[in-house]
Amino acid sequence: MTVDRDDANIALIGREFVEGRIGRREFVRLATLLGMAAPAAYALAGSAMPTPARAAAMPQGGTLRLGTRVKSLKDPATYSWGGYDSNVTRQVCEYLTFTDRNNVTHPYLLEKWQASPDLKTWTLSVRKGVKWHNGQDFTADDALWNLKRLTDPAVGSSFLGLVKDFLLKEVPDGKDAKGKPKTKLVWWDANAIEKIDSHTIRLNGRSAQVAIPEYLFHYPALMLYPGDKGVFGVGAQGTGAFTMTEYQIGKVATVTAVKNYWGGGPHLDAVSFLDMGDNPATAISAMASHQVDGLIFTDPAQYPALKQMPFLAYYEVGSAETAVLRFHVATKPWSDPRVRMAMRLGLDNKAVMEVALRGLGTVGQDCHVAPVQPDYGKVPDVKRDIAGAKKLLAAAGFPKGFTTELAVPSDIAWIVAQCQAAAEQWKEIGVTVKLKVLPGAEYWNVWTKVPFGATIWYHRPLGVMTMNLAYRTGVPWNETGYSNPKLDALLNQAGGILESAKRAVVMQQVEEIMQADGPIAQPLWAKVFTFMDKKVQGFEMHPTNYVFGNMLALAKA
Amino acid sequence: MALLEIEDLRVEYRTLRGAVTALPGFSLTIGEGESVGLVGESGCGKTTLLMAMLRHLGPAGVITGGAIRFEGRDLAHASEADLAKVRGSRIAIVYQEPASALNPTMTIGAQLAEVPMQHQRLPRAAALARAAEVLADVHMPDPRAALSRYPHQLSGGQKQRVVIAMALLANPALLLLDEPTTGLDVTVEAAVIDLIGELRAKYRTALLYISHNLGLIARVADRVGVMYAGELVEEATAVEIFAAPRHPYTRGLLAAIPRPGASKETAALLPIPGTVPSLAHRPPGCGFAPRCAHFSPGLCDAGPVAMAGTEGHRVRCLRWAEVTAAPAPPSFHRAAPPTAALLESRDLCKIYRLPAGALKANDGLDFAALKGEVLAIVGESGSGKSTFARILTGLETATSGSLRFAGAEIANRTVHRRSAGEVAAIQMVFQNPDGTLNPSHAVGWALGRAVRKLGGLRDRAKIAARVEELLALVRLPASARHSRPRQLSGGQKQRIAIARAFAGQPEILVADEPVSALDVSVQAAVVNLLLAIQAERGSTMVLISHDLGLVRYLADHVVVMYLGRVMEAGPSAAIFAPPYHPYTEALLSAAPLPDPTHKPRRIRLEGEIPSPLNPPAGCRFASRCPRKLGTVCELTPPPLRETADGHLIFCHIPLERLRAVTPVFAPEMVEP
Amino acid sequence: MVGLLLRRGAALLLTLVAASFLVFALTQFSPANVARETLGAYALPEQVHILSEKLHLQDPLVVRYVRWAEVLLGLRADPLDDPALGLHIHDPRGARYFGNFGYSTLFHEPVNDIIWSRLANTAVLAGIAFAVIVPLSMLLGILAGMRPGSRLDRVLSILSITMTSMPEYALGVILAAIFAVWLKVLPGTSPLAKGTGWPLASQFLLPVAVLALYDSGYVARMVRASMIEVLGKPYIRTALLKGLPRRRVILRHALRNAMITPFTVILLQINWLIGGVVVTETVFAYPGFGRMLLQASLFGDIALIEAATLVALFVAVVTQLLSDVGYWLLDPEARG
Amino acid sequence: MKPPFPARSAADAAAGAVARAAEQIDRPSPSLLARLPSSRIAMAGLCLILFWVLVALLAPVLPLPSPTAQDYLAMGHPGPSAAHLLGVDTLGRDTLARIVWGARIVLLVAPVSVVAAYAVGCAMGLLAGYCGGWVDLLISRLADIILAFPVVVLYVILIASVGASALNIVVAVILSSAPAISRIVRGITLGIVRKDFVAAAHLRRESALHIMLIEILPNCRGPLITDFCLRLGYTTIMIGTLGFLGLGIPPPAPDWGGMVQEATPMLIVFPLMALFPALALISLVLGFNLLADGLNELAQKD
Repeated sequence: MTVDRDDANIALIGREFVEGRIGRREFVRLATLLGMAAPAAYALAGSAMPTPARAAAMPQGGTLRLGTRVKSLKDPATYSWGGYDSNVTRQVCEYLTFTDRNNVTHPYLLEKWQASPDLKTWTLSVRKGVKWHNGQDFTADDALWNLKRLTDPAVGSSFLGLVKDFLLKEVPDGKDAKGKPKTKLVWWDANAIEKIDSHTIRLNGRSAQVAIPEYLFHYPALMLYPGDKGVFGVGAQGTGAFTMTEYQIGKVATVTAVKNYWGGGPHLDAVSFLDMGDNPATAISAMASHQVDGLIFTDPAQYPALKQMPFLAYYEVGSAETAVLRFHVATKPWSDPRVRMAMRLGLDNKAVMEVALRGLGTVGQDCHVAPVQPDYGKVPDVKRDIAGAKKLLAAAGFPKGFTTELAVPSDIAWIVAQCQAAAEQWKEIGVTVKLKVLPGAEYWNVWTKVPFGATIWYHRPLGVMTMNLAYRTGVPWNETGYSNPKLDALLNQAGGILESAKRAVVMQQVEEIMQADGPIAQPLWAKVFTFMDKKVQGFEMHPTNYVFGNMLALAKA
Repeated sequence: MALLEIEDLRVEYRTLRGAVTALPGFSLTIGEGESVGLVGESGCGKTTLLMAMLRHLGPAGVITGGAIRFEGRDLAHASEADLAKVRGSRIAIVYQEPASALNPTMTIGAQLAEVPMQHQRLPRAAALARAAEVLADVHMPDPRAALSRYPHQLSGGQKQRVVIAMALLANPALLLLDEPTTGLDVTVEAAVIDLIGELRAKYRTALLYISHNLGLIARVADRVGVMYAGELVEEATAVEIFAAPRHPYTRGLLAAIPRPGASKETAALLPIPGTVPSLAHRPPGCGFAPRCAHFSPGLCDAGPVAMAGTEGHRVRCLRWAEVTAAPAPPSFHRAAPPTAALLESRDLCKIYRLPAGALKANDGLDFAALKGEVLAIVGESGSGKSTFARILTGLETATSGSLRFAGAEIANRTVHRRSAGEVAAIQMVFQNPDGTLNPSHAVGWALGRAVRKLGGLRDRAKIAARVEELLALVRLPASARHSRPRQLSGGQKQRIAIARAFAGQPEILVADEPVSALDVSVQAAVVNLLLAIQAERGSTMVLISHDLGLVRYLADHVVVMYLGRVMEAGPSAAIFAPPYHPYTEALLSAAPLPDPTHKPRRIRLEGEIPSPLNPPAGCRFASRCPRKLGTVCELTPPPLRETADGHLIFCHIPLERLRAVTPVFAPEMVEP
Repeated sequence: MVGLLLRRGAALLLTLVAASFLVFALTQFSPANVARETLGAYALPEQVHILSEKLHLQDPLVVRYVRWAEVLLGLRADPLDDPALGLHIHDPRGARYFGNFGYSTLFHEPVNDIIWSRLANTAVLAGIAFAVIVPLSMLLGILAGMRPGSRLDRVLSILSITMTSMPEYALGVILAAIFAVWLKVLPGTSPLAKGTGWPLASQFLLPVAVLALYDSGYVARMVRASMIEVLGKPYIRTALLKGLPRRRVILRHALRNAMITPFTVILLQINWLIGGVVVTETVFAYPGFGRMLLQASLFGDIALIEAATLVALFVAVVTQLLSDVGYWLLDPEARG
Repeated sequence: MKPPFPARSAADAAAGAVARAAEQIDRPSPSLLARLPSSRIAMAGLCLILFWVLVALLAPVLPLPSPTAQDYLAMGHPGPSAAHLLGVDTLGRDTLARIVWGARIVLLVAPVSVVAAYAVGCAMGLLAGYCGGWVDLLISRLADIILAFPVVVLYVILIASVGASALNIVVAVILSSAPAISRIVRGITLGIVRKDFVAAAHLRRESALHIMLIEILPNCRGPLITDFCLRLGYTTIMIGTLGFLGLGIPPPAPDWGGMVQEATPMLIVFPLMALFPALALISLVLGFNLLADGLNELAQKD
């Protein structure tokens, strides 16, 4: 593993670290992000890379049974729920990069990467010596095939949304049946994704992009064997520690260890993923009766029951996972910033968090940048102010408050709870909020359109990533229709700043805009947590619920 | 020697609202081979008595006293095992409704064979053979084949034969017959009665008949008991009781029905006032006291009345010796004066298109009804008389032909296409008193609605006044308008129905079996009422009935129908005297008359009424006619034969030969 | 009999066509969109649009229904099963065959790959439940109905009424709490997977208990009512007054007649069980037809809902047909 | 108007008897409802129902916290306490208050939807039974098709498609129950149409509407009362089931089925949380079923 010490940016960060302006963790994160291999970065920072426990120390063999949902695994490019589907495929196929639980991104199937100083050109070096299960080498061609596929609009991967502005552009595409002009997405340049040699790829972006390594760990960005034509299934090729041997939708998926895995492990013979259904009580029963060894996802409502099972170990990690109560600013009354402010002032964020998460979270600050994210700039909490909220409402023309409807996806219990808690509090400022609970699938059909909705935002390693995805003018996932040139300008500025301390200063202004004018109320940050049987070893809670089977082992009874 | 001795039998029903005495102390003796008839109206405890004799009273019924001595056992106190030995073996029952008395999911053979298998321990094959024998005895056609049939595959008469066969299989000493012919057509009834008589001779079985039908009892019983309110009120030989009744109730019953051959001009019917008391409200003393014309306060209501009278003719009345039969009152009804035809039916046809084929319910009806007269249409079930009533009233339209009312053609117009006047002019009184009034609405509502729609009144006060008038017309108190139909007795309901029909000014009143569902004592009141109103209003009455006695009494003109066709029509007197149509002759012969001395010529029809879907091609009656000439009857429609007095007969037999028969009614009975 | 079967067959066909259209129309109320469902929440509008066009989702309802029906009947190849679309939708049975229910957007699999194993699982569950319900309810019903008003009748009647008053989900959580959590003698879920540490048979106990308890109460009341009605019939009196012992009267005369009505009811329970398994399977995570249907409905997976509905209706109508045939065999009057 | 009978004093020896036995009209036999107290089962059921009706009516005046107010301090120990007699739910809301207010919902939605289903079902049944012919064929076929659906399946498909709300539950109940009611009403109507009082109405030239609504419908009452009670119980179960499947009355409204669902994850730790609403629902359904059974028994004694 080589470290490109000439890289000006890294030198800069290294200096910052030495000068004490950034913390150790931040240094490691940034250095690896910019292409320094993690061990080197840790070495520089004077600490060791968090590696899996030594193989010799881990018990060998056994089948780990995990409770989850077993959904369709057929086309990993179109996976839509990070944990459900990709956790199975992740055991077989791997990513180019890997972001750990401390939000540090490491090379994975890449050996290293290099960004140009303007952050528009990223050179990716594919790790040598990685082989597919059939013995073929994993090469730049394989990675290229996958990246091109992920960015093909016809494939329909959500990866596209992340890199749309970086790699693609919209061009006119005739007119539709109603005579409206249509557009289509194409690569902005024929060489947007370019093969340099057998183990090197270059991404030629049209704009600066700081988070490319993080994006390469986006759950659909699994490296599939081109010969499988994008279809995943039993026996599909991969570079991972396991191969899938059993797969029944809605029931069970099993992966079995392969020999000669290029990385560490695996210690287990197999991992079974058992479908637990929608009812949270089912998973509890399954845990209680030892039908599964652990759960991949847990809801705060399951916590008390699981907590009192003595044979379970609790794992948690702070995260930037949250559910925003977001207002679509193109609709009344949300177009009035005073109303949005009043809604924020109407909430006691701590009380909402306590009710919705049973304390398994931290208080949100209505700005959608989390303290666990390194570019967080400190802002004060938004204190509940009923009188102030009422005054603002009166000024906005609602002296007696108003009645509105909040669209809530039903599939995550704590979000429904959060909305109920918030609605109860809003009563006191005279706003009656009726909940419209929709099945998740239905909610996702309207999530960018409803006037008032509750949307989950999963963990992202950087605050600026979330901001760029959700609040920048005109971006596809801008669900609130929010458009603030000042915010856009600040985000542009932040996107070009590598130093977190400096970026945090800019982000602090972003956060202040969000708190004063923003299109959301965001009362809480969820902790990501779960329970595993105590005999499960090597497990670490990942903020996106990712499970890496090669790190796990089962103690003999 | 007495076969059965019932002594002071007391039966109570224990209900949530207290115990009710059904039989306060019943005594009866039946000798070996004797035929005893018990007469009584509904609610007098006949069925309770039967069931008590076999100790099958249900969970609520209890025998609280007395004894039922039968062949040395007291059945009132016998063990279940002993009872089982008697039931079906020594005492058997023929039930009222054969259709429901047979298990619908078991073959006839299986149900019959059970009896000898149970009581004689015969093996199944032998039991089936025995069943076939008895089926032959009851004249079941093809008894072997009948064994494998299910009940629903048999006709009503055949089912009753099966029930009788089942009762006789074990050769019982006593056969109980509970209204054995109710619901059967007259000709079938006669055949069943004959059969029972025949079998009685063969099996030497004692019979206990129970019926409300005085005529039937008169025909079959040696000795007759009259029941009232759970008690035997009179007991004597049949001849004696019908000739010289002693109890006021018995007299009332006999005075309430038309004497054989009587007509409305010659004799009055006397109703018994009031209704049978309910079990819970038995009067103290004589049960009949509240309705009795000879009631003597302080005597009749003082305490229980014991049986008195003479040996062989006992009567439960304290005043039986003093009270003499009142002379029959003169009739106040008059025959209708001859007038012009109000209703004319010409070749009227009604064909129902059913999946199984075309059903000719009415086939070429030709007759007329004069203004102010009573026209009776007589026939058994399936004759099409009710279909005609439905066409006449406008509930249905005819398929072809003409029906003229006061000159206007109405055959092809339902009520909704008739004028308001025409609708009000033709009204109807229905057969079943329980269905005639809407149970959800009070009497006043029903009458008020009729007054509004038929009488054309709009003003509420006027309607109320008119409703009161109508109630008075049918001799009901004005307070009755608040009553619901379920509070009324059958006779009262029927009177409301009459009042309703007269809410407008009906010119034609269609009365479909208006009294057949009523108790005998109540029938007379309704008949009198109908006649009185009809005569006063000058309305024409179209009477539909199977009861020849009633028809003879009421009708001015009679039409006899069979399978949708007119067989015979003419003035009432002419119909009931020769020349007869062979069908009318059979009907008359079959009709039971309340006179045990009357022994009509026995004319019995073979077989069942053919299916109206597939009637004989020639004369409709050909398949059952006892006087059939030959294939001409089967293939050629009969010619019309007409006498001088307007008597029309459709028959291949020449008029002279039809005339050359003795009257079915003895001449002295025709002329009182 | 043949006529009856023909008539019923025609009615069955009509019912299936009308019901499938009804369901098709109903699912249009849902704002969920097949393309969005296929691609997930974070797909771009452009991507959704491309897929919508490929799937012809803008066509009128009737056109789509007819297309669906044509695919089902094998008159047309499944438009999704076109390699050119790049959807990786491939049905090993071919694109065009009779009984092609299309492609599930929820499971991303051909419906025929999903539905039958689920149906088999549910059939096993319902079959066992049925095998428990019939004798249990008959026993309860006959015992209670033989002597109406007796103490035994009172106790059994109250018991069966109480049983029918307990919804499956309440019963499910209560039984799971008792047997899986407190007593720990039964598994709390029934994923029918091996290697969960619980024998397969034990995984059936709780779901079957829930289905059977609720339903037995209902059927028992039917049997009781029918028994009481039949025992009040005149032909029972006839049989008793023939001198037959009561036991023989009940066995030979009452039972067969008393079974005619409940027979129909019992067979219709199969229809009920299909519905009942939705709740029970959800409670116990049983990988069956009912839970699949619930998931499909919540997701708006039209192809799967349609297939499930058709299968459920087919089972229901065939059951009705069976009950007619049974009635025909039991009741001589129906035979004419 | 002069009496139709001429005075016949000589002939009428029975005059005295007529006077004494003057038209006696029975006192009205007590109606089904009046006889209700004689059935212990029916009374037990009625008491259960009345209890819940009373609870629902008194909900606003009972000294209870708001059913949606959250007491997150109580969430750690959600069992019964002095402050919360039946404990709190997963969001710290008072279980007793939610059960009490939930009674209002279930006792509103269930009867309203059943009554609405009856309105539709009676109309369908009356039309089918009265008109016969192709109207009957059409209605009966339609009913057959809907009745062929397993009920839960129908509910799930419908509610999942149109969304969960009280109104949609009413619609679903109508859709699934009306055909069954229509079948019953049609059967009764077929029997009543042949009755003579309907013929008498025809002979007054009453309109079809009058005959259906005034002559026929009131007479369907008897057999329908039992069905109505059973259907109420069944609909209550159905509403609860929908709540349990997440398709019920939307939160935060206290829906008993939803309460059970929300509490099921806590079953192991705080079983009472699920048990209380489950018992409330069971007791109300039991009330309806007992009443139906008692009524049925009384009706059969007639």
